[in-house]
Amino acid sequence: MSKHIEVRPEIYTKIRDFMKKLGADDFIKCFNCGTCTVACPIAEVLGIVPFSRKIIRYIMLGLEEDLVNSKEILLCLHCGECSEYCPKGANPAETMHALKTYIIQNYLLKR
Amino acid sequence: MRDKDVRIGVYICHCGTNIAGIVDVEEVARYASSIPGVVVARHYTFMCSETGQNMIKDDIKNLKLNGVVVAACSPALHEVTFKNAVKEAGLNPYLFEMVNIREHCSWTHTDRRLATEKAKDLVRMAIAKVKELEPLEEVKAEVVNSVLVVGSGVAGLSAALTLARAGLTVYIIDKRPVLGGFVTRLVNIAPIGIRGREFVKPMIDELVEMPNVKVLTNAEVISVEGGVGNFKVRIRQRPTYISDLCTLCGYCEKACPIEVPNEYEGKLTMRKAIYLPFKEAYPPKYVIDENACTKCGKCIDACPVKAIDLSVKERYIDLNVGAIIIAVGHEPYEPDKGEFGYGLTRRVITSLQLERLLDEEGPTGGRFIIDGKVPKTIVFISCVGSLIGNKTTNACSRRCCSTITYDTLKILSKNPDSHIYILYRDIRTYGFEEELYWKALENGVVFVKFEEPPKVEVMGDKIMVYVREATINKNIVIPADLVVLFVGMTPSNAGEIVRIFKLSRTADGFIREAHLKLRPAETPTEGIFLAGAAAGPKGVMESVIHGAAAASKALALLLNKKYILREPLVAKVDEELCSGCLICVGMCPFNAISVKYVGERRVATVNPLLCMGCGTCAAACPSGAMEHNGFKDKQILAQVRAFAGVVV
Amino acid sequence: MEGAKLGEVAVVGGGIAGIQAALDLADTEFKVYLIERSPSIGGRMAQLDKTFPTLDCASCILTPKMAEVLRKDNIELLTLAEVVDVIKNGNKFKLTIKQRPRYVDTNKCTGCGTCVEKCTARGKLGAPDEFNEGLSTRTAVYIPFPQAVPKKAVIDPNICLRLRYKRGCGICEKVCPANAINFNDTERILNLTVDAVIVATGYKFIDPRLPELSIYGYGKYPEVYTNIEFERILDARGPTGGALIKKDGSHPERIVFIQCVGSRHYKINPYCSAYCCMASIKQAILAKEHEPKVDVTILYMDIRAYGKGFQDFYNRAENEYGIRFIKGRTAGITEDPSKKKLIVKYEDVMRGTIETMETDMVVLALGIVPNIPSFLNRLGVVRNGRVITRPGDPISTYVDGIFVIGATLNPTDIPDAVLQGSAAAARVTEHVLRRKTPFEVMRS
Amino acid sequence: MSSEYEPKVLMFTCNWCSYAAADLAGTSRMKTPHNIRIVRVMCSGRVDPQFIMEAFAQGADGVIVSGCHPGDCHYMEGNYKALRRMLLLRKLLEQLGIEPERLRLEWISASEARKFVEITTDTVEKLRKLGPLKPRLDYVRKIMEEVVK
Amino acid sequence: MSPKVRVALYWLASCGGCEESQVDAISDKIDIISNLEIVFWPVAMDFKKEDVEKLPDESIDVAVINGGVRLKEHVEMVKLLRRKSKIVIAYGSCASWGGIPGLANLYDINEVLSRVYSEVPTLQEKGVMPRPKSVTNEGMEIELTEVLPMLLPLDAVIDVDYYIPGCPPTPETFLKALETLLSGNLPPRKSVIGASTRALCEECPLNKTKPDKVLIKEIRRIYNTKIDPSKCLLVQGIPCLGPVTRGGCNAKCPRVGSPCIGCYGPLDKHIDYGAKAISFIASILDLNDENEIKKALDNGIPDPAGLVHKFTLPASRLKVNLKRGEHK
Repeated sequence: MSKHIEVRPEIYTKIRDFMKKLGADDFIKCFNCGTCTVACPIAEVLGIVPFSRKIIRYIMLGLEEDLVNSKEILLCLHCGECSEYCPKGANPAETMHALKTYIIQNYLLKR
Repeated sequence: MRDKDVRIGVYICHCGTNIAGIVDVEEVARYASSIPGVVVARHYTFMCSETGQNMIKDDIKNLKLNGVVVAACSPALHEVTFKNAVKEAGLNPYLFEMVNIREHCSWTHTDRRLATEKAKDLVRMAIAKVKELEPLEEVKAEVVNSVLVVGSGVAGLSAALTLARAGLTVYIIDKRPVLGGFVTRLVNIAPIGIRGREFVKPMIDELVEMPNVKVLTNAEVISVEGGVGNFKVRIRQRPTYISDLCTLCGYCEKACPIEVPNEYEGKLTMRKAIYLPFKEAYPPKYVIDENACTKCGKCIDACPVKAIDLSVKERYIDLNVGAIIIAVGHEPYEPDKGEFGYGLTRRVITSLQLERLLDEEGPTGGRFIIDGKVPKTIVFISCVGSLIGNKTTNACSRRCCSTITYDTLKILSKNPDSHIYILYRDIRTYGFEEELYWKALENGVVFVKFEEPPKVEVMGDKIMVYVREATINKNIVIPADLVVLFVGMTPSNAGEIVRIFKLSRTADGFIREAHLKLRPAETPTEGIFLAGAAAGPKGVMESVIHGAAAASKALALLLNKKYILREPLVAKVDEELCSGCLICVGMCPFNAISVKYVGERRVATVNPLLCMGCGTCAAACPSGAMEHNGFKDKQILAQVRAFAGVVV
Repeated sequence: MEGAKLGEVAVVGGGIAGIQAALDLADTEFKVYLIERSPSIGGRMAQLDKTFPTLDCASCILTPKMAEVLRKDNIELLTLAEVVDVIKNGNKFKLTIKQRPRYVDTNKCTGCGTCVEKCTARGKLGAPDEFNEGLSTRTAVYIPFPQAVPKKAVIDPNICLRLRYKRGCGICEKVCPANAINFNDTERILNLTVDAVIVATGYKFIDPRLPELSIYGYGKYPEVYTNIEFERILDARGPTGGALIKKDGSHPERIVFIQCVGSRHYKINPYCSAYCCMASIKQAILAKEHEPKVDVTILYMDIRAYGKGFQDFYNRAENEYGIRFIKGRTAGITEDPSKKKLIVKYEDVMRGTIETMETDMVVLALGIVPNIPSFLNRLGVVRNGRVITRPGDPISTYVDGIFVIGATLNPTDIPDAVLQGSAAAARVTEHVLRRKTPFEVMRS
Repeated sequence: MSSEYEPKVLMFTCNWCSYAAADLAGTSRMKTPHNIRIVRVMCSGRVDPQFIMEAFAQGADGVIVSGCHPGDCHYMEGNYKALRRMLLLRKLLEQLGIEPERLRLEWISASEARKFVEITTDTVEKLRKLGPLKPRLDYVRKIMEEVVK
Repeated sequence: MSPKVRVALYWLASCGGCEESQVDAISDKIDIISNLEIVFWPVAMDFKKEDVEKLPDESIDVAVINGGVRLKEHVEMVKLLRRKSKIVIAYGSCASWGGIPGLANLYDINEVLSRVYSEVPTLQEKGVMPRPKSVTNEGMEIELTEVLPMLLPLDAVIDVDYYIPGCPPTPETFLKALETLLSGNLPPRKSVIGASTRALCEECPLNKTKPDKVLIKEIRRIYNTKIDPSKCLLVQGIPCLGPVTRGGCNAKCPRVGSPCIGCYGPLDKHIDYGAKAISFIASILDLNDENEIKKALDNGIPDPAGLVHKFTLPASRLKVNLKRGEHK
């Protein structure tokens, strides 16, 4: 089982608690339906697909370095289209925004 | 053959486009009208509809028909419908033959010419048979206003309770020592959230107090004879060594030297050979496990009220009932050793064992711990035994998804900071149970869909679960402290039940209903009904409803009824021809044929109430004296000759 | 007590669940009033061509049961009748029923259909045919559908020229061989006293024109259908005579089914409607049978093939009929005016790619919610849009003698509805014979 | 044998198992050969060897008798009796010039639609190779007609 | 007394047994003999074919013909007798259904002839075949009638009025038949006379020794089985055809411990006597495993056709072995 990435649940809890303080922990409701990716105006253009759904999966699975290296967080324009279409009210736009502050605080500033 | 006064009506059904789409129904009707003896041949879009049936009834009255042929779907669907229509028009319903030109013709052929040719042949064969049919009168049979319910799970109890409340005599039996069935091992019954045994307790309490209810535990049916309205059932009751004097003091249990895994607790703990299955079990007495008990007799001495007698033998009970309800439930799938790591470590358990761990009365007293430690990361794998695993029924077990989400909420209420992952094929929380799925999500449960079943590797006290998370194109591994295999439902020794009650099974191995939508609570055998998970995976509440539905069918058959009318398609002896060679007597498994004397001539005679109508004796009868009503030699030979194109 | 009626029961709603309950009650010697709002019993199932998972034709299951309702002399059928109020007194129930005028004498009418042929209010003057979900129009005097029970004509006062202007036309009266037409028929109020009431009023579709659902373009693009409309297209008795054709008559090369439209949505309807995965699979198979070359895709979130024989049906759809199942959801449907095709953009979640599919037809698997009659609210058994029943017995409400079955309770498929029908009959027998509430469980 | 020769096959099915399997093959829309005509009897035990003799004499190219699997018979033992009769009948038929492949006895349970399709298709294939029975029957009839003239 | 009954008797592919039984039956019945006027009886007296041809049509009251139709000459004679007689009776199993000679239909006629004329070990000159025309040493031209490709029962050639079953019919059967014929009210044409309408078991003294379930574990051969003559043979595994054969012989054979071989032939309801016999014998073989059944059948019934069609092959539904003749 060579390239299996280990899932780190504590990362998921850490990020979730952080986002909860920012009032943006709706993303846990996401059941991976993919509407946000299609609703996002820039995902297809930039060819970085799937968009916010992928980030939420990274958080849920606690894949830290994938999160840190993902450029989606920085490219997101926070237009809110994805939250508009999300059938679960998981509010992916808020999540991306809150996640940007989390990444900046915990990783970029430290580097 | 009564050719001169034969007046036959032939009716071809379009069945919308199901038949007319492939078979040229006008051509078949035209051909039928060309056959001598046919006075009218029609075709219509839905013969089974009210208009279609009226067409037949009007023709019978106006054209004085004495024979009807309907070419439509399978007799399994609407033979009864058309027979009733013929009967209502005043014609004997047994002067009717149904031709299957849908399932056996239009649905299975594509070539329009050949399918029409076949339909014409089948219609010709049916017309030839109808010409030889004779009017028959239904057999009036005494009916016994009592019902045997096999299985005392939720479905059995629900059916028994409804029947008993309506005043029928009810015998309810179970192969296990106590009533309640599988559900007694569950800790939370959605949506109420009470224990399984607490759910069935009021049902059992009410049942056992009723004078018209008899309960038999450790009992299995070994043979069934007779037919609807009058079944003779032989039941073997394995010895219950402990009498009703038992006061549940438990001294015997302390004295017993034998320890075996306790399957009620999912084999997580041990129990003695003499034990009490669970709290408030009925009958309220200890039970001896025959396979484990070495008959050392220590318990006899320990028992203060001398309630134990190890010399009790098994006994046989013969019952006479009017109807039988099969509610034998299901068996949870038992994974093999090594299947997803099961049996290799105490950290891989089945959903059954999870139920016991969550039960305050369970082995861990409700604290959700494994080997003394609270499992931090828990991975659920669903569809084990249903869609994935070594042996699968290749059918969804319907309840696992709702139960998984319900159990995660219970775990989180005990250990709020556990991390729970659910690996699933499809989350099938159908209907209002979708809210369970949403609640689980909102409590931080992570759902991962797999296409290839996950792999499980035991590494010390960590269980590594490898799965491909295709939605982000990554292979992930979850280092779990506990893996729970959500096992599906498999048929509970359906093979045995099917053999004894002469039933059959569907592709998934469960017992086959008469028709999934027309008659879902009945089996093809008249008088034998079906309820609960025996027919296929079902939830507790769905079993309650299925039990009540089966009861409703039994009520319709027996409530306030003194006799019922049984199909006259039984064997009959032509005493003028019978030479008394008695070959037929040896043929009948139902002992329906006996000997009688006409003057000093010994002849065979058939008891129409016992005869099940298989016709084996008629085929064996060397002189042709034994005839099978509705399938007489001349009737079948007419079909064979018509098959070869002989228009008669 | 042989033959003596055990009691009288009202079954509200003439769909498959109500019919099964009525039949079982009649078998157990009850006097049954089967009360149906529309001109004929049969409910939604009457509009179906085939049923899953056995692909039996719906009428082959339903019509004989409807015919048997007529045959049972202890079932009295009240059509065009709506239960306005139910009042409990002692262990009986007083029902007030408003029966709309049929304007046709049911004893005389033979259902020959001559009036329908001659009626002037047709086409633009006609009304959308409920049986075909409005895909075709019907005349003012009409017979709901070929296998209707009772197979009698009924006149729609909204578009009948005579009824609207009190004079003129009246052609149907002239041509009717049985002179069954009666223009001065009036609304009647009936009062019934029964021992028990079984409510089986079925479900309502979520309105596909809701603003949140506008992304699917229903109503805007002609080739976007709801699944019941698509079923009508597939049905030989439907507007296209069973031909799988678009509104412009051409044959579709590709069809896309979109699941969970108006279901599992936090704003519109958070619940799953249970029937639509299997209904779409069935319709996909039927489409393939009508046009083997058509390319069919189903966009789903989870395929809920939970019942007996469902998984096998799902496997056969995928492996034998070549229907493509893609886990993914669209954010909206747009039209490519040049090629007159619809564009469905969705993410194929399992491959993580955005796909844009050109399709000829889109079928929306529309969500359903229970259709709860107002009198249940007054009986206090309804809370936020759902009927509350006893925890141990899902079809018995807390009011003894009132039972609720079928989609009125929760989204159910046909086999479960039939079972609940029989179960309700058993509950009524219990209730009447023992006057004891069933399942004294947890009266919390 | 010539390709356009279409064998005629008579099939006796028992009401509980094989007839239901044929139904299931229909509901599952499985394609079966057009040559089969089914006569429904309550049990395979009802099939009298005289029916089969009559079928061959009338020009049937093949006869299939199908019932429930041993042990599953709705009437306990009907299928065992069918087994015994067919085994003895096949020995007699062989002496009368009817190839054993023309008479088949098969166990098909209610859910074995695929087996029903395989057996019927295989039978028709085999009978195509064996060729029609009719010419031999016509030859005998021709002899008898000449004698009577 | 009414004028004498004019009787013609003839024999075809016969063994003479029928004549024996006829003589046994009426030799001491003076009242019957005095009533008969025999106009044609070649086996007993020197009657010639011309004697019959001279007679006016239908002048013979009864023609009693026994034996199966084997030769071309038989065909001519029986057509002639039919023309000349009011009633034609098929006397004995051979005339009624082809009898034992009918078993030749299992083989191609050339195989039969070559077996008879070249393979039989006691032949001096092998291969000398019968020739339709030949000249004797004395130079006299003689003709030999041709052998038919298959043996036929009488009713396949001419219209037969009544059948008297048996090989040979017992004297009692013949007398009972005569009594019926002379009784004035004739039974319906084509019916079997002189015998019972039910199976042999009814008359058989051993029938009452049957247990209530007639089931056997194996089929045994009479020649190597020690049977208890006081008990029903079938129950001891011997394939006795009593249950499927017409009664009337007062169970001559089973009475002496020999199984019925079916010489009184089929009952009215049978359409194929052999298939019906197969059915009942196989049905009572109480074995359920396919191989066990096969073994029991192979040991017990090596030659099914010989057992169940000993007398009835030419009248059975298939009549011949379809694989013989040019049409292999």
